[in-house]
Order: sequence, then structure tokens, then C-alpha cells
Amino acid sequence: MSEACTYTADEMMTVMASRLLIDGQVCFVGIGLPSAAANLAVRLHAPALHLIYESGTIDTRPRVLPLSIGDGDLAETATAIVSLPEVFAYWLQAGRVDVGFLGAAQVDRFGNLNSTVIGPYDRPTTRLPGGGGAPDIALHAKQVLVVLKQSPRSFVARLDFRSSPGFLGGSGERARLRVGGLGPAALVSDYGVFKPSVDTQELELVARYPGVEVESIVNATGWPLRVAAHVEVVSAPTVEELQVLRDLQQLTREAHSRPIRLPI
Amino acid sequence: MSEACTYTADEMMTVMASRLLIDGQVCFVGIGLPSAAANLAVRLHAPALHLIYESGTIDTRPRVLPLSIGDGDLAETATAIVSLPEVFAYWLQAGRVDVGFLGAAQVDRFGNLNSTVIGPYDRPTTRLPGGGGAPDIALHAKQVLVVLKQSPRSFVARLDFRSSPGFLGGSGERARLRVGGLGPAALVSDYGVFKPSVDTQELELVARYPGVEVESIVNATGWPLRVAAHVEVVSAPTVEELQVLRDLQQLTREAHSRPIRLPI
Amino acid sequence: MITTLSAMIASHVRDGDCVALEGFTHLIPFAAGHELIRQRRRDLHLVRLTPDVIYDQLIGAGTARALTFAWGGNPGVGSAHRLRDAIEHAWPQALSWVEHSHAGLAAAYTAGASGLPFGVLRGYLGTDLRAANLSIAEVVCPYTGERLATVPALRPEVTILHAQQADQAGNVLIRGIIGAQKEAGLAAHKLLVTVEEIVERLDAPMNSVVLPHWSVTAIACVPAGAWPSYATGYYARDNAFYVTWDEISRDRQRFVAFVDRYIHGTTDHAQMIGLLRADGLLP
Amino acid sequence: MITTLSAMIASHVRDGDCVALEGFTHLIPFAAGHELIRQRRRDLHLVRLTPDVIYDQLIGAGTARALTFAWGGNPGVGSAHRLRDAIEHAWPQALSWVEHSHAGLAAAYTAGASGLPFGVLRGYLGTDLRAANLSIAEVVCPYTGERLATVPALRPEVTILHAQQADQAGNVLIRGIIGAQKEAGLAAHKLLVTVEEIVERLDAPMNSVVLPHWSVTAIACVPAGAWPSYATGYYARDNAFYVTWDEISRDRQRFVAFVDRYIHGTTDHAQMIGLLRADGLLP
Repeated sequence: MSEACTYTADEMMTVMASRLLIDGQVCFVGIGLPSAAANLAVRLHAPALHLIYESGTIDTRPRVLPLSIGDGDLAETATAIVSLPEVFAYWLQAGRVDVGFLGAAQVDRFGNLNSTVIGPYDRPTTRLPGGGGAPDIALHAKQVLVVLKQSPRSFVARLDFRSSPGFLGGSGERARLRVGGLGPAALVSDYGVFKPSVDTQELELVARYPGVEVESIVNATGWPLRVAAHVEVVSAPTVEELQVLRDLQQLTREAHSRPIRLPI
Repeated sequence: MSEACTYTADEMMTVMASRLLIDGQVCFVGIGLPSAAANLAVRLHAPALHLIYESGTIDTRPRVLPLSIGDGDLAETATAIVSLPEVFAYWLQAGRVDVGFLGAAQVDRFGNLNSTVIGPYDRPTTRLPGGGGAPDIALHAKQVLVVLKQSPRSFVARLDFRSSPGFLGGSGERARLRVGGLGPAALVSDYGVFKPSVDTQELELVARYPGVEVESIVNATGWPLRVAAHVEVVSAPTVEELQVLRDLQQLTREAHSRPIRLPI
Repeated sequence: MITTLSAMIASHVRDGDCVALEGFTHLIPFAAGHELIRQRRRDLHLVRLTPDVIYDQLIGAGTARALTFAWGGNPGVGSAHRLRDAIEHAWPQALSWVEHSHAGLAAAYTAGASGLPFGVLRGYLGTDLRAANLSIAEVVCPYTGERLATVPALRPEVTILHAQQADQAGNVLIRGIIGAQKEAGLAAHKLLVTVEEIVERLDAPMNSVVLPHWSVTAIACVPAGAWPSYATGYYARDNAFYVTWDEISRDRQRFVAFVDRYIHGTTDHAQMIGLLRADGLLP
Repeated sequence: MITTLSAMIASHVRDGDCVALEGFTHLIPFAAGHELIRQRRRDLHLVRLTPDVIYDQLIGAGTARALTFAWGGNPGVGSAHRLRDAIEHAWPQALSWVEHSHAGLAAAYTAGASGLPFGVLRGYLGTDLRAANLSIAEVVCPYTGERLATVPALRPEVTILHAQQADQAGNVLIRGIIGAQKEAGLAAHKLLVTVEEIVERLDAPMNSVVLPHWSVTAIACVPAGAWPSYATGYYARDNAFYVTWDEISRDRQRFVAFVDRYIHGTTDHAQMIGLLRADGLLP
């Protein structure tokens, strides 16, 4: 496979995230980039990936990327549709989900996530949408993948609010929650990939994208970043990866711009 | 309507029980005589009676009397089929049932029921089927109708086991359970009808069937029976009541003796 | 029990009520929400797993004093600007809120539907939500000693749902993504339902989700009543409008103008749809 | 994952296991129960809301040391004579039991399926069941102070279900009365399913009850595998056999002869059905 194409940082991030999904896994998918990455993986190396959206659609195979977490396409192509209380109790909390795929507004060095507020909780400067299902996914999915565009404002030393637990303060603190989920397995940004260190569970840079220097990654991080002894250079998106992703996004744009027809 | 026919004590009891159901009520139906009485009521004076069987069949309209609580006919004619956890939690426990219809092996003077054992619990002389859904129905249905053939062995001074609460020790003790159900509204036997007295909640004889003397009812009761100042004489089954009941039972016998066809 | 939407809202929703409009992305009762605005309800305590565009409209229009929720935004698009403005700047009035996770709010509805005073989940651990929402408490498992989170049962005065069909008796069929609609509906003291159509016989295969008529308080037939959300089998989600909403709702004046023209300026949902079409906001 | 019934039972059910065969009157996995007898499993802890004829057979054949249940009888007919004989006279061996109400056992399955250690209900009040079943405990509502009953979560090693269809991938469709099948199935460590047929594509309208294949451990195609129970869409309940069972099961010798001839004397379900037909016990 050639890798001659040019690509955007967003595309690299989406492709990278999709590569982390393993065929046959049960994947609880959030909307946006996680959904794009999961659906890309299905079309590339993970045709038997099991997608669950929190709208209760189990083993769904959306034909285009859903705009919302409950688009009709998800229902029409699902093996089963269950209620929201059921999807959270019988499927997520019971430990049937291998990978939870989360975005956020802020991440800290231990993979804890904020999607709630910027500023004080009671008088926020920016009120974000809130946790939704993320706090539950972060607890119960066997492992979590976090995808987040990187800057010192998103990779922060101290979260304004902890919406979803990563490794808490690290060094085994999460284990004391006594839940089935093991916490973040990886953080994927538009600069590279971070994984928890074995001892402190602090995220460290383990891989960077082609042409992205370690120094710029350190500068885009709001805490003193640990860098692995050997930082791998990720291979650029292949022609096939880019083609499949772009086709999917094109189909998605077409589908979502198709005018709807109301029965009145 | 004439009342010239002869009829059995069982028929009188079934007709009497059916007369106590009011059109439009939501009725949680047990199998056997309660089911016969409820389905008879539907065909007579209560066409809008809502039947729920604990198999999760809501607003069902069986074409014949089901032999089991989950016959296929119940599913095929139901407005909705829900799971058993749901029927007990969302429908019964939540207080959506007006009338629960229960049988038992023993009843005491306060309408408490035994359907569990005769003899000691751990070494019973007779092991009965057990409570099933009855303990839950007895707590949560707004009112309960009990139907039971009468003898000193079934109308007992002291239950061998309390499977389902009636008025407990009477005089308001049940109210301390703080549940939505008000307890037994009436007990229907093959001799007559008993209702709780206002003060002690002890069951007293309020009505007898034609030709059944108060003395024989007292003799068929295992405790010193309270008899109301005025004991009404219930009217005998009408021709229509008997005809509809017997037609239903005939249809039921035919349906249940029809040989099944297996797909192998 | 079958009535008009305006009569249904007029009869059953009071100022100050706790009201849940449910529908998880799918079957959101938009027309009913607009009618709440049209009838100028005030001081509502709004409950919803995902206060998205319909609650943005209700909050911006000043119907709400409080919100119980788990996720508030414009799905796939971005912020719920009116919700943000209410929380960040108390516009058009102050809004108090109680914040849950999805699993927590689902458990609260389920407890309400089950007649239990609380719901139990293994949740809120390691989050600041626990401290932000004082109604989250704990019970200790009598068998294992584990401490589990509890949420108080939700019992809205009124839940409003949109569904595909009702029959003449008032039995209601919900098809497709069902979210927590049944739980929210059965948790409420009154359940109001708008439907796409009233039919002779529900198009309901065995094991469909059907609410028997005696669990429903009132029904109104409102075709396209979920627009810009959708109704499986009837019409698709108007994703374009969700994007347009981002522009309309960013600006207070533009928002007010939208509400004045399309909601207060019309008498019902059909008229509103007509006006949106005339203005090119709907195809 | 699609295999034969005998291989499925041989691979996945051990002596001493806690095993639930569920199906509320409908879709009772009789053929799988017979296979447990045929393979002479011992010391099972059997769990079932309504231990009816299939558990009467399993208990009479000596497979069980313990029973967790809510109602044990022959539905619409009378006693479960073999169950009674085990409790009343320890024949063929002593049987211990844990007794619930339907709502309690349903809550225990639901807790198991939900990964919670206990279930909560407003139940067992004013009954002697509370004293008879020491596993029933209490929690106090942190909001109202009300004391509610708890039941420990049920997590059987194996749950066995019968269903109408599986597709080639192993997705399972259950139609009609569903009882607590889903909860019992998801509560178990291993879920075994017999089905009427394996199809290319499930005959499953939207909102059907479908278990995805990765929640199922193994599947065997056993037509008529629920007989004398039934499978909606395939065959009706054999009410006549339930009546006949009353006679067969009343007498130890007759029961033993039945088990010897029809279960131990055959190699599989189809052969058993053939022999029952030859003997006039089936039309």
C-alpha cells in the first residue's frame, strides 16, 4: 500500500483511532470522531466489530455516519434495539462492552475527562453539554479509548470538573473503585498517541504522527509531559484508509443534506 | 331472565366471583377459577375489563380459558406482551392493578392465604406449589378477591404458612405495611360471600347462596364465624350466566383436547 | 381521551409542573414543546436525558425555572446556546439544574415507573457529579458490603411522548429507538402522547412496544409532530435544521424572532410547518 | 457456536453447577432438560421461576441437590408429584430449596443481568417467606427511610433457553411470551440456547427480542425442543400431555419406567418424539 496522499491532522487522528480497534470487540460508540473511527474500522480491518450506540441499538451497521446518536439508520440496521435503561444496565454495567470510545473537552495526565464545564460548576464561563453516558462508559467498558484534539487548553494540568474517571490520581487509585473497567488504554490526539505508564498510570507519549516533532507535542500539553524512551512514528494513513474514510464522509454529507419529506 | 336451571356449587361460585368484577377495572388474573370468573365477566357485564396475566400479557382476550398462565392464546390476543420483571415492577408494584384475583389452599379469618405447605415448612406433610406471584399481588393490587372452596380444612383458624398477606392480625395491622394494596375486598366460597368487617377486618358472612343455610356455612368454617346482621341471599346464576359459562367451558375442553401438531 | 394538542396541554400542564418530554433523539415531542411555549407556561421543572433543541427552545422562551438532565447540547452539531445562556447569564431568567449521568437518570425513571422510592446503580464513582448533585446518595449491599449509588425516583407530574400510532381506544405504538420513553411515561402522574396517526388497528407485530390506553391520559394526533426529530416509518431526521438551529440560537434576537414568528405567530403545528416552508426553512 | 444438543450439554454443564432452565410456560427447554437427565448430571442447583413438569422430571431423575424457585406445580393441572416426593420424602434424594415470590426471583435475575449484587423490591411484607428464605434482607431508602426487601443477585453458571430461531451467526430470536428469559440468560456465566430452526435471516420485525450472538455461548437446533411446552409460530402447548403427566408422575415406578424408556432409552429428542408417537403418547 502506498502512502503518497496528503491528509489532514483530523484524518490522521481518525485513522489512528480506528487502528486501535480489534476485530470482534464489542464497542460502545460515542458520536463524532469515535463514531467515524469505529465505522472506518468496520470497513477496513474489523468487519466483525460490534457497535453499540447508547440509543440502545446493538450490533448496528450504519450506512453513513450518524449525525446524532439515535439516527434512524442505526435502528434500521441494528440486530436488536433495547431501551436506554437496559443498554446501560444489562449491557454496559454488566461488563459486556470491551471498548468504550470517548471524547471530551479536557483530559488530564491520568486520563480523567471533563465534558461538563469550563470555570466554576455553579457559575461556569462555558457550560458544556455534560457527561451523558460517558461517566458510565468510563467506569464499565473493559477499556476506554479517548480521542481529543490537543492543545494546552484541552490537555490540562487540572480539570475544571471531573466528569468521567480515568486513573484518578494514578498509582492504582482507580482500582479502589472496584469496577470492571480498567480505564483508558490509550489517548489519541491529532499529534500522537499516549498510553498509561505501568507504575504511576500517568499518560506518556508513545507514538507521534509523521512530521510531528516531540517538542511540539510537549508544547501542546498543559502538564510536563512524560515521553517514552522510544517514541514510535506512526505510519501515515494508507491510500486505502484515506479513500474509505473520505468515501464514508462524502456519503454521509450527501445523506445528511438530502431534504426530508414530511407527511404533511 | 329466568333462573330455572340447576347448577353446581362450582358454577355458583364462579358466577358470584365474576359478578364482583366491575367493567373497566384492571384485573390481574390467576389461573383456574379466577381466570374462569374474569373471562365470564368479560362476556357478560364487563366487556372492557382489562385482563393481565403474570406471563406479561396485558389486555389479553383469550378465546378459551387458558390451561396455563402463559398459553399461546394469551400472547396472540394481547395488546402488549412485556417481560415478567416488567409486569411485576412497572405494572403491579407501581399500583396500576385494580383487582387481584387469588386462590389458595387455606384462608384464615383475616383473609391471609396459604399456598405453600401443609405441616411444618421444612418437613411438610403436603408441599403445595408455593406463592408464585400471589404474595406480590396480595400486596400491590388495590384490592384482592379471594376464591376458595370452603371446608374446615381450607377455612382454618391458623394457617400452616402465611404465603400472602390479607389483613394480618386485623384491626389495621395491614395498614402498617404501607403498601398501595388495601387487602381482600371479598372472599367467595362455594357457600357464600365474606367481607372484612369495618373495625377488626375479620371476615364475616355477608351473603349466602340459595339453599345454603347459615348453619352449614358456620360448620364449614374452621373458626367461630362472624355472621352479618343481615345475610343477603345471592340470586342464583341466570340462564345467561350459566349458558355463557358452560359454552366457554365447552369451547375450552374442545380446544385443549385438540391434538397438537409438532414440526417433526 | 383523543383530543387536540392545544386542549391537551391546556387541560393537563400547569405552571410550575415537573414535566418530562422524552424521546432519545427519535420521536421527540417537538410540537408539544412548541405548544407549551405558545400557551406561555412558566416555572416548569423540565426533565430530560438529553435536553437538546426542544429544551433549548423551551428554556430560551422562558418556560423553565429548573432542569434535570444528563446531556445538554445540539446532537452532532454543538452547543445548546439557549441552555448555555440560561446557565451562564441567567437569560431570560435564572435556571437551576440537577445533573445526572445517563445511567443515573435512566435508573431514576425506572424507579419511578416501578413505584420504588429510589434506583440503584454502580455509578458516579470517581466523578465530581457526585458532589454536584446532592440527591445522589448510597446504599450498602446487605450481601457484599459494596456501596452503590442511589438516585431518587423521578415522578414527573406530566410526561409527554410522541409515537407513531394510536388506535381508536387510545393504545399507543412506539417503534424503533425507544430510549427511556416507557419508563418516563409510566413514572409520570399524567402521560400525554402525540401521534403521527390514529388508526383502526395498530401496525404492531407481537412483542411491539405498546402502551395500553388506560396507562395514557390523553392523545392528540399531530402529523410530523416530532419534526425536526423523526418518526421511524414516517419521516427522517431533519439534520439540516439541527445545523440551522445552531445559527438561529446563537443570537438572542434571532432566537426571539424565531419564536415570535413560528410559534407565537401560528396557531398550531400544521400552520407552523406551512410558514417554515414558505420561508424556505423546510423543503 | 452452533453444535448439537448432546455436545452442548456435555461441554458446558458440570455436575454441581447452578443451572437455570427458563421459559415462562412458553418456550420451556424440555429437550435440553431431558439431555441433562440422559447425560446423568448430578448435584445440580436448579433455578426456575416455575419448576413445572421439566423440573419434576429433572428432580425425580435425581439430577438435583437444590432448587431455587417461586412456584412448583403442574400448571392448570395440580401438583408436581416428583418435586413433592423429593421435599416430603427425600426421594430419590434430599432436596434443599430457596423459595421466593415471582417478583423477588425476577428481581434477582434482573440484578444478575445488570451486574448488581442485589435487587430491590417492595415485597415479602407480611409473609412467612421472609423468615423461610434467609437470603431475603433489607435496605433503607436514603430518601424516605422506607425499608425495602432485597434479594441477592442470581448468577447461574449456565442458563438454558429455547427460542424460535437463530441465524447462521448465532443471533437468537424469542417471540411471544418472554417471561424472564432475557434476564436469566444475561445473568448466567454461560448461555445455551436450543432453537426450532436455524435460518438465513431472522424473522424479526424492529423491536423484536433478539440476543446478539456474542451474548450466547452455544446453540443447538432442536425442532419441537419445547414439547410439551410450546413455541409461538411453530406449535401449540400439548395440554393433554400435561394432564397425562399427572398420572405418570404420581407413581415412582411409572415415573422411572417413563424416564428409562423415553429418555435413557433414546439417543436424542427426535428419537424420543418418535417413540412417544409409536406408543400413542403423542399424536
